[in-house]
Amino acid sequence: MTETVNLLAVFPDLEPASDAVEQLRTLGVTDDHMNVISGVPVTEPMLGRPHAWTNVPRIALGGAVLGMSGAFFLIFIVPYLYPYPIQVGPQAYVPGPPSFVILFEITMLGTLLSTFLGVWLESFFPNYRRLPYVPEISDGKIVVFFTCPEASQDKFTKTMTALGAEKVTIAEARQL
Amino acid sequence: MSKNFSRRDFLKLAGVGATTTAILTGCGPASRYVKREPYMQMPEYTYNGQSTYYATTCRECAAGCGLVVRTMQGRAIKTEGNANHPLNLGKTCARGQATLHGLYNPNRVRGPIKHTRGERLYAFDEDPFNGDFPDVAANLSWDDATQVIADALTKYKPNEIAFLMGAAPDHLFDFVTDFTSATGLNAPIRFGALSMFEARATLSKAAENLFGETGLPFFDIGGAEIVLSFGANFLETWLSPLPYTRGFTGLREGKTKQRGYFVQFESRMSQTGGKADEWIPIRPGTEALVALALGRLAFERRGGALPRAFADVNPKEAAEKAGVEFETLERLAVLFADKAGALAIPGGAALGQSNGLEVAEAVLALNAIPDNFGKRGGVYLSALAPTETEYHRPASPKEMEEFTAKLASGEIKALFVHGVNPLFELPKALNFKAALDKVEQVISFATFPDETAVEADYIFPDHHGLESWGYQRVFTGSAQAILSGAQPVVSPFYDTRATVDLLLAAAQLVGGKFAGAVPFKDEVEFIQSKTAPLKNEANGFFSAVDLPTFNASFQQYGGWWKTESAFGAPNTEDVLNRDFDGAEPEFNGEGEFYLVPFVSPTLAEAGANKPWLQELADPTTTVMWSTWVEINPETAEELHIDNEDVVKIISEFGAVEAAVYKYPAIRPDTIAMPFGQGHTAYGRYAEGRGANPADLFSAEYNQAGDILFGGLKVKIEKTGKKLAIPRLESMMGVYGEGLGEE
Amino acid sequence: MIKRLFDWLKQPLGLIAVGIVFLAVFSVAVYGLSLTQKAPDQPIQFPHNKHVGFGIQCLYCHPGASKGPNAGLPSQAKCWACHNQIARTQTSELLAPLKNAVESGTPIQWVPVAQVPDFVQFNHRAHIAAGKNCEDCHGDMTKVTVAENPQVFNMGFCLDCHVKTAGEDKVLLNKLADCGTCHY
Amino acid sequence: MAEKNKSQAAHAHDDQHTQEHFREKHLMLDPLPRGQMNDMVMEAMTSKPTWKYWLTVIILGSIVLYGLGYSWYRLIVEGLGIAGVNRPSYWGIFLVNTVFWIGISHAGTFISAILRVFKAEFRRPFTRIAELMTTFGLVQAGFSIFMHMGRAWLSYWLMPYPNERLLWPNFHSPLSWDLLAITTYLLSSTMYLFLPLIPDLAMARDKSTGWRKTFYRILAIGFRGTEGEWTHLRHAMNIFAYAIIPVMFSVHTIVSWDFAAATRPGWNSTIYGPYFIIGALHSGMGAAAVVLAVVRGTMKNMTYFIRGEHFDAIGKLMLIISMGWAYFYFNDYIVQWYGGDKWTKALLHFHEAGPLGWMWLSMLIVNIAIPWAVLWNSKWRSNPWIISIVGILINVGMWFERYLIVPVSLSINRMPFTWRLYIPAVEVYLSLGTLALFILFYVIASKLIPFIPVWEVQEGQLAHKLSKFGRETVVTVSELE
Amino acid sequence: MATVTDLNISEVKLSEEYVGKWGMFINQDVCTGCQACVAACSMENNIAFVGPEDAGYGRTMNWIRIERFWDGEYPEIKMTSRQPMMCQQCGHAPCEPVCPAFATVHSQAQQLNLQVYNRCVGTRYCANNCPYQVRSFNWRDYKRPEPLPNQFNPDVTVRQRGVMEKCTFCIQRIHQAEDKARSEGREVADGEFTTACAQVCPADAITFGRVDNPESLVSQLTKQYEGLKHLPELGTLSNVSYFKGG
Repeated sequence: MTETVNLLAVFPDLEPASDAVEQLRTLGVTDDHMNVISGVPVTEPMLGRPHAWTNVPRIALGGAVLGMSGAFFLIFIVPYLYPYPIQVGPQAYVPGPPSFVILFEITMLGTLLSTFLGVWLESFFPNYRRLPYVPEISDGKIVVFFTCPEASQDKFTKTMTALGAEKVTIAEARQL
Repeated sequence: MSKNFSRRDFLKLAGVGATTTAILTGCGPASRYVKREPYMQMPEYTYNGQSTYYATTCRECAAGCGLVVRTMQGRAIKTEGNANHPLNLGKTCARGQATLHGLYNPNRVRGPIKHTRGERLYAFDEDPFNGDFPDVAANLSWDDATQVIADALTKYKPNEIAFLMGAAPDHLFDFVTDFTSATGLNAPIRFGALSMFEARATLSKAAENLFGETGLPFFDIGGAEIVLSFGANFLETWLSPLPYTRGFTGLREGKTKQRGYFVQFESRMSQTGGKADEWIPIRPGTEALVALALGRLAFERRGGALPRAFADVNPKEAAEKAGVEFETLERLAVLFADKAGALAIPGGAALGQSNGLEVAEAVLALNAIPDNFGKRGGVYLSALAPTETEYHRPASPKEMEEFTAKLASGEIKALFVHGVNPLFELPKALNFKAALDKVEQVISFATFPDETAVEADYIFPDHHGLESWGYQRVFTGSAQAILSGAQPVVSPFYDTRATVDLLLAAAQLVGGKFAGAVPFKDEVEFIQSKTAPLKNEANGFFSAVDLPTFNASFQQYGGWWKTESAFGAPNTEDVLNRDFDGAEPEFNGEGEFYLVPFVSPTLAEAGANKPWLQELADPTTTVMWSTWVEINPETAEELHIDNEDVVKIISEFGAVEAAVYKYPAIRPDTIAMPFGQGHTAYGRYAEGRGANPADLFSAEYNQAGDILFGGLKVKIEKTGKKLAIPRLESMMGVYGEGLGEE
Repeated sequence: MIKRLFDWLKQPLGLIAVGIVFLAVFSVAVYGLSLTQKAPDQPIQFPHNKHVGFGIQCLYCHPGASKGPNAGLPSQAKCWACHNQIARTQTSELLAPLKNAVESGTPIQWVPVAQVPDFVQFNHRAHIAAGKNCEDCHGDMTKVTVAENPQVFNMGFCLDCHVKTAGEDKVLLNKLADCGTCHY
Repeated sequence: MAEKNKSQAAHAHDDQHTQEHFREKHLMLDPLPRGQMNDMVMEAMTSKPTWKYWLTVIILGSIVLYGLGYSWYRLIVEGLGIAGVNRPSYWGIFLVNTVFWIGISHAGTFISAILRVFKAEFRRPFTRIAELMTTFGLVQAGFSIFMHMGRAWLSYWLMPYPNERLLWPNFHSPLSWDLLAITTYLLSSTMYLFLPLIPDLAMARDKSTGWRKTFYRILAIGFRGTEGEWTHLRHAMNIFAYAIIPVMFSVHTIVSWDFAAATRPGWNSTIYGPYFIIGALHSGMGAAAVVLAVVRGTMKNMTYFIRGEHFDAIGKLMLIISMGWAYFYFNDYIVQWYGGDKWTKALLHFHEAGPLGWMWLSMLIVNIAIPWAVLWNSKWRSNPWIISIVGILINVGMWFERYLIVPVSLSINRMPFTWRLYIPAVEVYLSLGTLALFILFYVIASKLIPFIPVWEVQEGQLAHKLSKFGRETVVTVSELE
Repeated sequence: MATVTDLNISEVKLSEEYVGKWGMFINQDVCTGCQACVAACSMENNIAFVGPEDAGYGRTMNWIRIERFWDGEYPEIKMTSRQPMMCQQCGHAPCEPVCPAFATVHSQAQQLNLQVYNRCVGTRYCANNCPYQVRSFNWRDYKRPEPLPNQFNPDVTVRQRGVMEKCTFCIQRIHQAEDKARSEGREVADGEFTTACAQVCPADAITFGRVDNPESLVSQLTKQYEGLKHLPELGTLSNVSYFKGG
């Protein structure tokens, strides 16, 4: 095991950043060991990065299923939970059309809630630990964050600067 | 939501900060706990939570209906009709239902009070629905009260003492009659505004003139096939509304196998008129003419010699004068002549005119055409009550005027007032107030702080009707002779005392001839002494082996009555053998409008202090809580008057203000006003509400001594004010008002 | 000024002070709440266990239970009928209120223990007629002195028993579980 | 040659002119460095409040305290008697306000979800402002519902949860659907407001100091902008954008069913669902225009972000929606009228010629005539003053429409004996209270929440380019997602 | 424990099949509009009076009202038959399904339309949806100053502000009669008890009884007079029949 170091290269624009990603890969940094932090959503193809995996849609689907089963509970089970039938007007104990309304609303509630929750789960939010970050990201800079052997830190710094990095520093965990 | 009001009051008191606390405690058990007081000595027939029912008599009006009152743990919960009672057969009217709001009225006289005339008897504010308006507390003991009465009896000469009593022919009246006749005091005088508006004197005088015997006619509507009513408001307050309503049901349900036909002649559609198949708005004052014309036409239809009574009338002219199509009269005459069960009834404002007696006679005479006297569906003489030998009517207004004059002259030094509120019920024109000021000592036995009590020196409150013993003679309405019995259904709520007991105690205190005149231990003994002879009478509703059993049964059944009919058949020989001149009455006043005052069917003369009666919608106008004046919409348009405009109604004798109700079923030359509101005292729900049309009356009388309340012409003046009259009906839905032009 | 106060509050001592104040307010509130949940005291510490122990039937003192909606509290005349003959009544301090009440003719102000909210129309008679025993709802009175309610009389408690009573009888279930059976 | 040069120069000049023109007109073609935009937004948010700001807060706050606080307290303690509701108008302004605020809230979702789905680029700078409208409006709607209840303190009974009473809410009732739908909508619109807000909160965190730093650090929940975070966020926003549209439609449809499912004349109409939705958008777009104009006029640096083109776009939508509303209204009207049921006819007559006929007439004028007369002109459309006046008028008109639907229609029923007018009482204060609270929320939020989604604007600016097709310079947009 | 699974779920009765239990026949031809029923109902059921302002503003609490309209123009004018309106105890009541709290439900045992006061949260949807407009709402805590509360019927809940109420067909009397009959081991006889309004009606315009028993007086009268229901086109299957008369 060689000692590694985390570096941050701050780029002013998208092109140099994508070049840097390219360059890093040739320098032997695998995709697992880099990350791009940006203030606007730059997609993976723009940077030539592999597709990032997200479970948000799956979690949403799960939520939908949960919501739907909750709705089924309210529609089909609850009327039978009464020890006696409560009749209202001419309607059956399990009314048809109103059931669809309940089904829809609670399914949607489940979906949306779980989507939201999915973002939190997937991104480990809320997260108030110290993390490598530079505030310039908010001003539109694109930061390529990568891990390299400690030994070749200088080489990497130079390469990055050559590609247009405004600043290359050791990624310091800091209070956001 | 609770029998106790703690939680609710708590919430009301709570300020912003306290709300949370209140809600929290409101949820907690502590707020639910009320201290429970068990009976100290549980009556053996009662169980907690179980109702006990007592039979008694309704005292809301003088009719004498039997009640069964549901009580629970000493509280009266609900009045129901006494199903055995032949007069009302288990039914009551709205006032009978609301009698509990009298019993538990927030403003009652709570005990014997010595009082300065004119002083308030309870606190009052403009808004009777908020705040607490306590009654004046009792400031005398009953011993003091007895002494006061004893002093009055000894201090004044017998002819200086007078008793003024309510219209009901009850045990108290008997007692006072016995008492006064034995001691030489002035005989008691009975009066009630209802008997004034019924023109009872006129009706009985007419019966006397026609049939040669005194008595109150009874009209068997239920057996008739066609009924012509000349202003008789028999479904409202007239004489005995419950039996007449029952009769009306009989007419409608066709006990004669055919739905009876009902025609009402009156200038303003009353509640009764509203049920008529035909409502004919004749000009006020032409009732006699119309009756005679109908008589002539009907006789002509039947054929035979025209009797003297109908000979002089010209039907065409009569129709024209009355403002009716002649064809209508002809048609009705045919109907009247052809039906076997035809019946004509006089009543209402028609009798309160200067020719009122002739109206009554002419209409009664119409009944000679089908000759229904003493027959089913016809005219009877009312059954006399079991202890009665002769019909004894309440004082007519004329007699009241004489009585007032006696007071005013200072002849009467001590006046005892019970069961009547003359300051409200008598027309202002009689000036009873001024007369009362001349009386040295006025003692009121009022249960409620009414106007007369306010002008009294002493108030020795009698029990409420549901707290007291007694009996009442039923004067009309039933075929059977009835003595309706009353007993307390609850123990007195306040420190009140039965007037009979008080008078007995005073008599004992004075001793001498007074004590000897009424040798009774208490009220109950007096009552039983009066009812005891009935035990031996035949055909009683119940029989008893001994007197205690009889007395118990009397209480249990709510009175005593015979099982067979005691209706009198009038002597009808001379009915048609008389002259009618058919003259029109004279109207008092310069105004352009005839005034039709009528008794509010829901409030009557003494209902105004009962909140639920106030909130009942008037049967014709659906107005609640106020007085209104009815004007034909077209007239109103001509005068540029709209609904809820306050107008001043001016007669030669007074003026009142009331808001306008555009009433589509009234003659354009007539306005109408209900009687029942316009109190200046009488509790928080009555005071300062509406106006009293009796203030407009003139102190003039017809031949029978009834005041000419139907013979007024009045002016109306706009005041420019507006006053909302609460009504149940929708102005939009019923009159299309506010829906935009069609 | 305010800033200094805040600064002081931020240091440990300040935090402790805040904590103490908070705890105090909270416990006062809880105590106040608990007060509202407590029934007032009975005028007489009536020993149900003794009376039942003597073999007195529930219905002797509360006869209304078999007759109508309320079981009722015995009149003091009823108490006195027996106690009059018991010598200790005259001397016992615990029974002084009874003696006073009878002598002065003022009713004893009992505090009802078992009660349902006033929007519930409860009828004892129907329950006795259906074969329920007093202790089914009121607990075993041989074990208590001053009556306590062993149950919270909430809707679940009532309804549970109603449903069990109805069993398989659907007509009866309809009747017993109908809202209008108790609420009107 | 010289001529050619000249023409080229002219051309170049033209080009420059065109570019200038485009820059001036379109925010997307007028890019500024991200940092500068950040600073502009931060300045708008963090600049020291002026006395005018405080005055506004105090005035609004006191209206809220009196209107919502004191009046609501009275309503609860004294009962609904102090309001103007009666028989037969059992529902009054409370329900009018509920429908109105739910309607307002629809514009937010419409702008940020539907326009996002359809990639309408003009939406970018004001999605946030619109979404806030959804959440703030729904809060007022919720308040109005609880005010309206006779025993609001028992409203938790309407939530499905197991309890000792063995009772659940009645799912047959449109009101319980309503409750579910509004809850769903409120939750999801709040989440949908929050998701795109996270990057901006992170920006604010990086740009602020002091208590704000703490505040935004907590709110930004540790967002940095890594590829993963962006991916999750993008996916979630995408799901939301699609899923919230049917939710939004369902909410107002269900609100309309509160009326349409009833047996009352005039209410019992099948068109009510879409008619309510278009009505909601009508008032919502109007309100959005007003809010945009106010934000542009009162906050710093907003003239850069919000331009005539945005008002123009909103104006176009308003015009279309106004036409749609007119179509649906007429559809509802003619079918009711043609049916000829006497009660319905009475109701229509009452609407038109009754005591509130002026309301009906002005509703038609401000909802149809004025938008049609004004909004066809793109110059007028682009003027914030004109469009916000039209927006206010439309909102008044739509409020009238709901007023006609709720208490006025309730005045007429099948029992003419009970017909009665409704005269609002304490509701007026409560309504003003909700309005003031709505504005107050905005006023406070303007100091706490970045109103412009800077990252979205930057994303848009990156995607927009001027391209030449032959001789013409046109705007092209590249799809980044 | 019997659960609803044992019951036939699709037990909703079709309109042709529906037979109520308790019902009324109202003979408008004899109704004189005297308001005795209103007073009796108010006394029996602890109904609050509201005072002139609220009463004039359509907030009266009475469970029964008597409607009258006008027919024609003066002088050919007539009052239409008085029309007592109270809860029609619909078999298929429009008010029931719209309550979100199950505060108004259909009693299976009594075939009545129940209003459960303590469950009511006061949305007033039921009252809107009642085509007969017979529900009244407690707009305030209407005051009944001492000692008027002494008159309260202990068998009927006193309602709080914010609660809907309506005619119950005097369900407390139904329960009392059924309880009594059960204790005597028999069925409730026709005419054994009646509602407060029918009991008091001086004109006998209101008849109450079992409509599912063809022998009962109410069924007989309904048949004899060919009693009609109000707004039958709405399919409410009301249990009150009217005879208008002429």
